[in-house]
Amino acid sequence: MEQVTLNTADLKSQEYFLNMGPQHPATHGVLRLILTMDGEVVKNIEPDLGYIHRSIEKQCEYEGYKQIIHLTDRMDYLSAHINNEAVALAIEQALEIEVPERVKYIRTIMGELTRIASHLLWWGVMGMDVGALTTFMYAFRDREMINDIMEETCGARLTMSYSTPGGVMFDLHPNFHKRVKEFIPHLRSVIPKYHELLSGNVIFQKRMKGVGKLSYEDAISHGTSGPVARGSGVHSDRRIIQPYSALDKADFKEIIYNEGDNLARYMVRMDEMLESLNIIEQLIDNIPDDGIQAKTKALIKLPKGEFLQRVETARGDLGVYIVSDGKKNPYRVKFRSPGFSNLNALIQIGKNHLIADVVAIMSTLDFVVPDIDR
Amino acid sequence: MSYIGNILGGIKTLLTGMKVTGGYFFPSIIGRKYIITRQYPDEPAIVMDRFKGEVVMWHNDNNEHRCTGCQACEIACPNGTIEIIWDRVLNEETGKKVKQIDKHIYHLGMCTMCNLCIQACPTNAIMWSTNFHNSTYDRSKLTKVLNRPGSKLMAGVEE
Amino acid sequence: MSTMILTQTNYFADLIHYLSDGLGWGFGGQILGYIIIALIYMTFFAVAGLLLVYLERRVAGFFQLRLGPNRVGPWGLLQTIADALKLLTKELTGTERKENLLYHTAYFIVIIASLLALSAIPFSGGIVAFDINIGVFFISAISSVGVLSILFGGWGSNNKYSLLGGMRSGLQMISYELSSGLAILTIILMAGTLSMTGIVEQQRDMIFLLKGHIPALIAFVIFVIAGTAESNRTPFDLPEGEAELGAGYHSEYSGMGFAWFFLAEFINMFIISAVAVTLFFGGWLAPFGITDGLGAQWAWGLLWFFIKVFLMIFLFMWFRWTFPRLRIDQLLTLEWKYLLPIGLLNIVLMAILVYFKLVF
Amino acid sequence: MTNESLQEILKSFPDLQFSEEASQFLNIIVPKEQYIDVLNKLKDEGFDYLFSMTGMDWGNELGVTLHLERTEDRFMIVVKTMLEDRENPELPTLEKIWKTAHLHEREIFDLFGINFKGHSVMKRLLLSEDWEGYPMRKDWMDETKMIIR
Repeated sequence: MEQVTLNTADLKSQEYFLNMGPQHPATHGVLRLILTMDGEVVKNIEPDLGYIHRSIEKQCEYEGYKQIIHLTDRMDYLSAHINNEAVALAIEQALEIEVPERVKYIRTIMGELTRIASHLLWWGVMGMDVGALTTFMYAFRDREMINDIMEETCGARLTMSYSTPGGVMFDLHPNFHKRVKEFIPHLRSVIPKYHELLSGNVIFQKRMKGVGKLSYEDAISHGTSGPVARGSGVHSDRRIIQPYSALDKADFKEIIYNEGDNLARYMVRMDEMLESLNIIEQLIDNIPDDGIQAKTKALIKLPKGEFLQRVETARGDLGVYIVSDGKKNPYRVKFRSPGFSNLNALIQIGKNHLIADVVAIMSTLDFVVPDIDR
Repeated sequence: MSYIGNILGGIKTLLTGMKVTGGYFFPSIIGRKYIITRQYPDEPAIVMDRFKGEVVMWHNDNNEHRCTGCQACEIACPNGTIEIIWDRVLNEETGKKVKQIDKHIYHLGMCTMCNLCIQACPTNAIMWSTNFHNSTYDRSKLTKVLNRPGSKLMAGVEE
Repeated sequence: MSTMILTQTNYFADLIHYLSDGLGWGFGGQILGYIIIALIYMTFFAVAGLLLVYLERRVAGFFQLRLGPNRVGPWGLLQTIADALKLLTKELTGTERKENLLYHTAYFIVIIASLLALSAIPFSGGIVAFDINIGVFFISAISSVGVLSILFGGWGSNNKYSLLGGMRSGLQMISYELSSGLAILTIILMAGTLSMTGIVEQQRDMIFLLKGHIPALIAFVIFVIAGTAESNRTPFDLPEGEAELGAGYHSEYSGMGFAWFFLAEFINMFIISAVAVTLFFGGWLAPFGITDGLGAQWAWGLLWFFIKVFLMIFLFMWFRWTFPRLRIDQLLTLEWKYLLPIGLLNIVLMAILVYFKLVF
Repeated sequence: MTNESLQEILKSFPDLQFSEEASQFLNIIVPKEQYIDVLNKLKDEGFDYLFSMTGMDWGNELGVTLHLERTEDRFMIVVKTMLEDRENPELPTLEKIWKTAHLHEREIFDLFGINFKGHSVMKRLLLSEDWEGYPMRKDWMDETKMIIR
């Protein structure tokens, strides 16, 4: 009888393509990743963008300066207010307007609230991505309080369009102080619970620790910013480097973790929420009362030149780069979005990880797809 | 020993997590303590008074509005949401031809609620309504005419 | 250990006996009896499945600060029936190039496997359709047949996500079947019988969880972990792995095809809980015998059994709505580096205890 | 680092034009032949953070504007390069110098049609493969897709 032997070299294993997205629960929107897979291991990642590309930069070339602001709401919709603020600051910088102190305070407080809301949503979705479904609802409960604050003052929950060149749209609602002061102790009391529920969990720790390492050099080379860069030990907080609005009035520290893995990025965001609360707490009682609008012309024309304003959104370093030729429309507007550069890092750190890890890494990089596509 | 320590430590963290969810579950099921659901059609939705639902034009009891047809809102609008059809009508008292709106058309489907039109309006003719029941089966229903049929400009607004 | 002779009545056997001999319908009566029992079980399958789906959603609601379904019927009880009706009337869609035979047999296998396992579970004294002397062995054997359906579905769908889900499931089943088997064996060592009814009867004075000292406790923990894994629930829901694989092996099923998988998943959870209750908590027996003297023992048995099963199910739900999911390699690490060695050690420990008659 | 010291360092490239007019930062206009050499030199000088890479259409020329930053002291400069050839604009890739250029260059290729030689995946990123034209150019016009008031 013939002896049949199985030679493992004859067994063919084949790499295959896995199309992750545009409709996939883990891509949080319409991001498409073309994964080259070997079994469950991801060998290569190629992002394919543009499913929600609205060409905001091109649209801006046909809009007046005041009208740009409402488009930036729709970029990174989770830090809508900070985006608005960035454009407003860029225009103010170009026009050399000094805005009232009250406006600065309001913008900073609103910006920090937005950051907390964004991080809360991220935390909820982070839990979902690693399979803990309950985190989502807990985070949403707390985020709802911020949304209510926003709705009461700005008239909208998410796309606020609150900042205008030279000021803000409305004055603070009379309930604003009360609600913010209710919110601060509430969040302080629930964040330890969140740590107990998710951060301390042995499964979560094992899923996060040492996964998706981004070294200090790579973090810089990939142009990452925000919590992603700070998780790799890069000092990159624009709020510290170049305080804008009323951030120089508050005393806070930059959250830095040096590990560069998923857990570091996770902890940066968790700690940042508390730090943002600190900022709000310091500013909320000292809001001066000197008007909410600097004098601006009805039709804003920027002087000829180039203006760059960088702010720290919840996702990182947003750069608004306006090239003006002196007309009422900008000649060119570039939004350097943090998500776009952070996505670049995923291409490298996602390689040679299991598909479940890639999902977790994507989650800690915290993508908002409209921010990447613009 | 760290092997057993790992196991026990792990189980402890799992139980801590269960304590948190359980701490929400039992008060919720017994006293509905932490329930955050608002059962919307039964309980009214909380809408803040500044909520930007849709743009409306204010009319008084005599079916008069404050819109002079200056088109400031139309110019201020970033995406062509507002169109004003106007005409010059002879004012019988003064004998001058006066701009008068025929239709103030508002495409709710295109509106991004940016507030620029309301900020631009010199006569406070348009304002926000907090109505949010805007869904329809037909997009054309979202195109609204803001001035009521037969309405006139309120006296004294021109000055 | 003394072997107990089962003198208890079996109501299902009595029914068949009555129909064939009592009424004199002979073989026809026997067949009729079987059909009636089958119908009872299928109704139970559907009702319990729907009820568990409702319960899961409701419990999840309260865990997540929500109310859960509360609109259709009193307290939303009819919600899942409405959902089932919707799924029944839905168009069956699927991939074009599916492996037809495998794709369509998959959900039959899953129902058959669950129904067969259900038949060997004693719900109360004398209420068990298939009371064999190797009941535990039968259930653990049959419930691992269920994995075939997931593999078939995953492969037959011709979808990479389904395939990944199916393969994960195979891996998971094969691994955790060992641990749950070892945990069951530990108890069998104490009971000295493989019969489900026999195991329950052994616990009349004290349930095994308390009777067996530490080894029984460890066996229980292992069984719960392995059971969660076998019923594909969080933290072991890798075959579905919503965030990773979309819906995993049932991505390409729609309408009733999906509904069978979904129901079977909950029935499997019921089976695992029922086995756990039988092995560790004394099955249908009343705790401390508080209802022993009363009449209609079978009804009291049913009540106690379902209360205990519900508590077990609630524990599984609590796990699901608290824990994050494991990664596939961690799943295997947990099994082969932790559960299996501990399980083996545990069974040796139990054998020593039993040999020296240290269990009372 | 200051603008003057940087100009001193870049003495070896005589064709560079420096200007500080109408901008917060030092603008360096680099001829496209020296593009890669100058940027390599800047990277060696500690400009390790490529903040953004902006495609520009100056009417007659296409161009790329780079915002570079030193993480060490947060000193920022702007590097510009112009390409007269609108039909077939080409630049060497910066992928090897700053990894972040990978996606930025793909975006610029997609929207401005500047081809980066040596780039690993020079494909359209945002638009579909069969898209014609480069929509961010000033002369791109599409009657059906653009409504200009």
